[in-house]
Amino acid sequence: MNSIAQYFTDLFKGLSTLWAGMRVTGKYFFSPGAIVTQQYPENRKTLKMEERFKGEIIMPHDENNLHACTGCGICEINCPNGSIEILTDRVANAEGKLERVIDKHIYHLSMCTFCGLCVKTCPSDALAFGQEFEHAVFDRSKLTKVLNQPGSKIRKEAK
Amino acid sequence: MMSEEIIKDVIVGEQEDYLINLGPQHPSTHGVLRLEVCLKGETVKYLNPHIGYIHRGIEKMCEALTYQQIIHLTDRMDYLSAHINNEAVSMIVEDALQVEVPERVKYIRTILDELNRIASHQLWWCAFGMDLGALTTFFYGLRDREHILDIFEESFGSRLLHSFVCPGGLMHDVHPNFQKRTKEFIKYFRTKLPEYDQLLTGNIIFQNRSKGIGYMSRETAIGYGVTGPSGRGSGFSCDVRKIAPYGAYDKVRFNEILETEGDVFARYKVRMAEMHESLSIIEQLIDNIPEGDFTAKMKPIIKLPAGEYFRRVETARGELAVYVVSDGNKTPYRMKFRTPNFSNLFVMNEIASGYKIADLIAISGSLDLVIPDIDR
Amino acid sequence: MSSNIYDFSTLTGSIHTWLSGMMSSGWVIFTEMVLVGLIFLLMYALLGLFLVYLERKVCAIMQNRVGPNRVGKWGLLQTIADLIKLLLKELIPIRKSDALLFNLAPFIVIICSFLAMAALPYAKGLQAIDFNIGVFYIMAVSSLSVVGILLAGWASNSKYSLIGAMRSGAQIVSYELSVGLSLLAIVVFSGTMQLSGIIESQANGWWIFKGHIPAFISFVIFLIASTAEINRGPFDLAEAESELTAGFHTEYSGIKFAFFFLAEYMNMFIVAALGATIFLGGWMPFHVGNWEGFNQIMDYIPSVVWFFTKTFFIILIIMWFKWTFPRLRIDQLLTLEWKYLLPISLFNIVLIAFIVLMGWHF
Amino acid sequence: MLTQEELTDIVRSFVPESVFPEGTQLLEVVVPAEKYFLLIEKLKSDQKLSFNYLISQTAVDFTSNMTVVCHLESTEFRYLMVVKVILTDRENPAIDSLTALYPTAEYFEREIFDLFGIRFNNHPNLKRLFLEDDYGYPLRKDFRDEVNMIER
Amino acid sequence: MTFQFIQIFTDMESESLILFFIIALVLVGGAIIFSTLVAPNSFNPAKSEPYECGIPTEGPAWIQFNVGYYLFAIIYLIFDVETVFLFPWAVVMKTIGMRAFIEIIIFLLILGLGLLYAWKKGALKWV
Repeated sequence: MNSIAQYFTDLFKGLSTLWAGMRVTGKYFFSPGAIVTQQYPENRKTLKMEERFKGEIIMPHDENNLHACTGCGICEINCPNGSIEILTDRVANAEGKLERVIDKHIYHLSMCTFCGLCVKTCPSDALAFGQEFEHAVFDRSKLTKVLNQPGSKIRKEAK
Repeated sequence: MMSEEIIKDVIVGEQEDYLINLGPQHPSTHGVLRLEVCLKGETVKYLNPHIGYIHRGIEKMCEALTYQQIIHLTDRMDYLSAHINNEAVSMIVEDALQVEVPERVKYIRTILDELNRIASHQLWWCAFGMDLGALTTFFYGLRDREHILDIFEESFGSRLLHSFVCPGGLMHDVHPNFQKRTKEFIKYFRTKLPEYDQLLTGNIIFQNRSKGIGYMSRETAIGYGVTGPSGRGSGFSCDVRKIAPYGAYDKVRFNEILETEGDVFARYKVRMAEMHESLSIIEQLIDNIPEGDFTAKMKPIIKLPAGEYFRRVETARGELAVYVVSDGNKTPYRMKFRTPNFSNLFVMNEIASGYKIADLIAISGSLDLVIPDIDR
Repeated sequence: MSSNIYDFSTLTGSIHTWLSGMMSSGWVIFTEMVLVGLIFLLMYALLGLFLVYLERKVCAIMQNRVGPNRVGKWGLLQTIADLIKLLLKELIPIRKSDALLFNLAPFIVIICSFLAMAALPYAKGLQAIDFNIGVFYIMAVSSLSVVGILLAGWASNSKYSLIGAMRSGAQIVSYELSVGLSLLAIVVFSGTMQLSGIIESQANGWWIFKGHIPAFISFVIFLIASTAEINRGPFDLAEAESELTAGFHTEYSGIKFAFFFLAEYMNMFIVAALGATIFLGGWMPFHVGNWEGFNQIMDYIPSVVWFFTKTFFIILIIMWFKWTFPRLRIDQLLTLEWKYLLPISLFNIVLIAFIVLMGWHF
Repeated sequence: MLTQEELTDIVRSFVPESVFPEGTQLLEVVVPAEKYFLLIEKLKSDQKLSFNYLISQTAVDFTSNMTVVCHLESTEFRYLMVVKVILTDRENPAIDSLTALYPTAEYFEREIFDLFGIRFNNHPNLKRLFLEDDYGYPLRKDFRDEVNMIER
Repeated sequence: MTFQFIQIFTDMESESLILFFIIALVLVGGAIIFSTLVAPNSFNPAKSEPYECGIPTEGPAWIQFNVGYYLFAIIYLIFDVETVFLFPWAVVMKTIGMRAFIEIIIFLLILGLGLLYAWKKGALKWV
């Protein structure tokens, strides 16, 4: 007799737990306001990435096309994956002395793991993280970027 | 309902073995793991894990990188507790150089550890539900995990692999909103956790699928080195946060969750309780973050004194031990990661043979394996 | 029957007389056959596509997602796009598979669901074949689809498929009993197996209300058992995604896979329609005893709307099951059937027979 | 709780040849290869110690020798100990397997065999774990892979 | 009262099933033929391997499979035949009344005892 009572209590307890689960999904079924999906390509206009978002590495240039990179190569040394290559030139400055300037600051996005060591270690704060995250391209070679803009020069800080 | 004793008949007969491969391309192996399973009918006779599909040789790579650079590799071992892995390497460097990190750093690291642990357990919960066929859990788990990832993104700029910890402290300070958003998250998640219980924990089908399945005794757990929630489900007290407190764990009160049943449901219960426990740890710390520097003074080039160093931390899956042999250079001479999943995986044959193939999926789900952590 | 405004038999009758006036009787039969064939073909395809779409939307909303929303307004054309994609996919022959059985399996599952569709009453006067053993017939043909599944699993020469097929064999075979016994309950009440007769007997109230608690128990058992019989979650062991990748249809590709997929959804429609017909009155409007006014208003809603509303209500419940529960294990599945559903439904039959004997039902 | 000195005394009573290096982070003991299994068996079975948890087992290639390093913990008393064995034969290093004592050692040892080429006697299933059979032993310092390795 | 869609089928309903049989054949056959015509077709030995998670299969799939299903099939057979007997009874239950009720009680009692026997014997346990 006891086992029969057990049989039915088990049955009803089981059914009630099932109903508890169905209540949760049922609740969400009738509250479409709980939908959390973001409509990605449509919300491009309003989509604002976080200020610190690590999308890619950029070299900020000011309105006079000046950047802060001295070409010291510390970022190149610090990068664990070898995704930064710096080609430097020696150019005579106003006083006639040869000075090192960057020719190309090459950044291989395909190799970058966004560890942030280059940005952190840069002594002249020439590098920063950009918010751009749509990096998909059809050709892998397009992921190799030159960070300094053509014709840009190093910013001479007033010392 | 349907409670029935487990039929554990491992009959090694003359019959032909029915060998079947689960993985590397299988929906339930959570990565490229291959389980070679021998079946008798639906019952697992034995299984044989094959790994190495994503072996990247992280230990070898470490030998060529400086300690700051190693951090970003540890992210990629157990990617679900990336922050905790980072902390292990940072602490071993701090130990070796005898650098005292600021209190603020300790607090923030501990909070992030626990947030990371919750995020990892959430992902485990939803994937575990999906392994058992409850597909909706996956989306509820991910929905709530998103809140943590948003906090991470705001502070570190990345959501999953945030090499945020560096030897001596943090890469930069947390975002000013960090405290506010974390508190919001705690409040939000406290309302969602009962839903998890209604949907899955209490469910009679789920309980029948998990109770009494994949029994692992305490001796088995210790012998195989099964740590973390999986080991604690068998009564193996192995919480490094308790044994050897690091960070701010000595300043908070929390319980080490221990269950003694040793089955899938016990491991499930440990993880669910750990989420509650982590919330309470964060709650104790979040309002008391001291002001101060976010990093200790470190030299730009870190050279560890020659010698051997050993450090353990508790990741979301168990004990991560880092063993470094330094010869005084800026790169380690030998770096060994004792990763939790490596040991957790190989207990599978012991605890899964004799159960059904459907139970095998439940068992592998309950061990919460992350395959890159095994392969390294 | 107070109103005949939506009786489809007048429409079909007038078509018949119109056609008879134009051509000889042989041609009339031929034309009508072609017409019926086209209509059913179209309905089958459209219903299947709509059900797939519905499933996606329902599960999406339950999971706090939007679901398909790219192809067409609200993603309405998504399933059509999928169909086109599946049509254009390569049909991969599997090495060492039993080619004849492998190709035969999709035919069998589709034929079974088609034959079952033939006997469903969609609206007043809209039923292709009205068997006097309608309930029995639908049960028989719908359970034949297990043959297709077994063939598919066996012929694929894949281990996952074989396990899936074996599982579904045990499962469908077991749950057939419960489906049969739960339908039997209403047959006892109405005293006929003809679907039109059963609907007629519900003119003054549906059996789920008229039959007291035993009819409700039957309904619940029917829901559970038929969910199991059509291989849907939480009873989807035959395809158990996380264990057997895709179970019996692992090796099928392109349009052949699409037919298994379609048949699964159409079987869901068939059991839901059968449940609606037997327990919820089919196309019969909602009538309450002798509230004449209320019944009159209800009669103004077309019978076809009633039928599809009830059917989709049951379909929603079946979907709700799937998107809430974890999957059962094979031994638990059989325990549920043999130790719970079967004894309860056997007892239920006795109870119903007693109620009928005493004339306690309305 | 036993102190460091008492622990060393106990270990010395098990294996008199054992050497205790100075200035290490954890208690370390270096034993000859032939006494290695014996020592660990005693460490595990001794009631006062019961080192029943093998945290990690690994190897280091010191170019002149190969060292096998075991980190042991006693889950009861929370002692930590490092047991080291120095294998001077780099061509054909071999050592006893701990699989009989700790099941987890089976896989640690397979990993060591895979990456260092150290053979373990009495191992039930000594096959490569991650890599292919004809691959070299990558964690040895003299390992060279012309194709995939970039020297910096 | 008949609700036949096609009036002509009123007195030959089972024959009209052939129509539905043919529709189904046309649907599946037509779609498959269409698909073979338009779909790409390329040969690749790896493609036609049976799926086993990307690993070559070991041993045949067609072996004697240990079936716990077997016992269930036998029990099912017994019960299904009994259920078929129940259907004619169900139709006439209302008209015959008491006698049918008593008879079915005896019938179901035997059936129930059979189930109980199988249960106690452990035939309902998965092996």
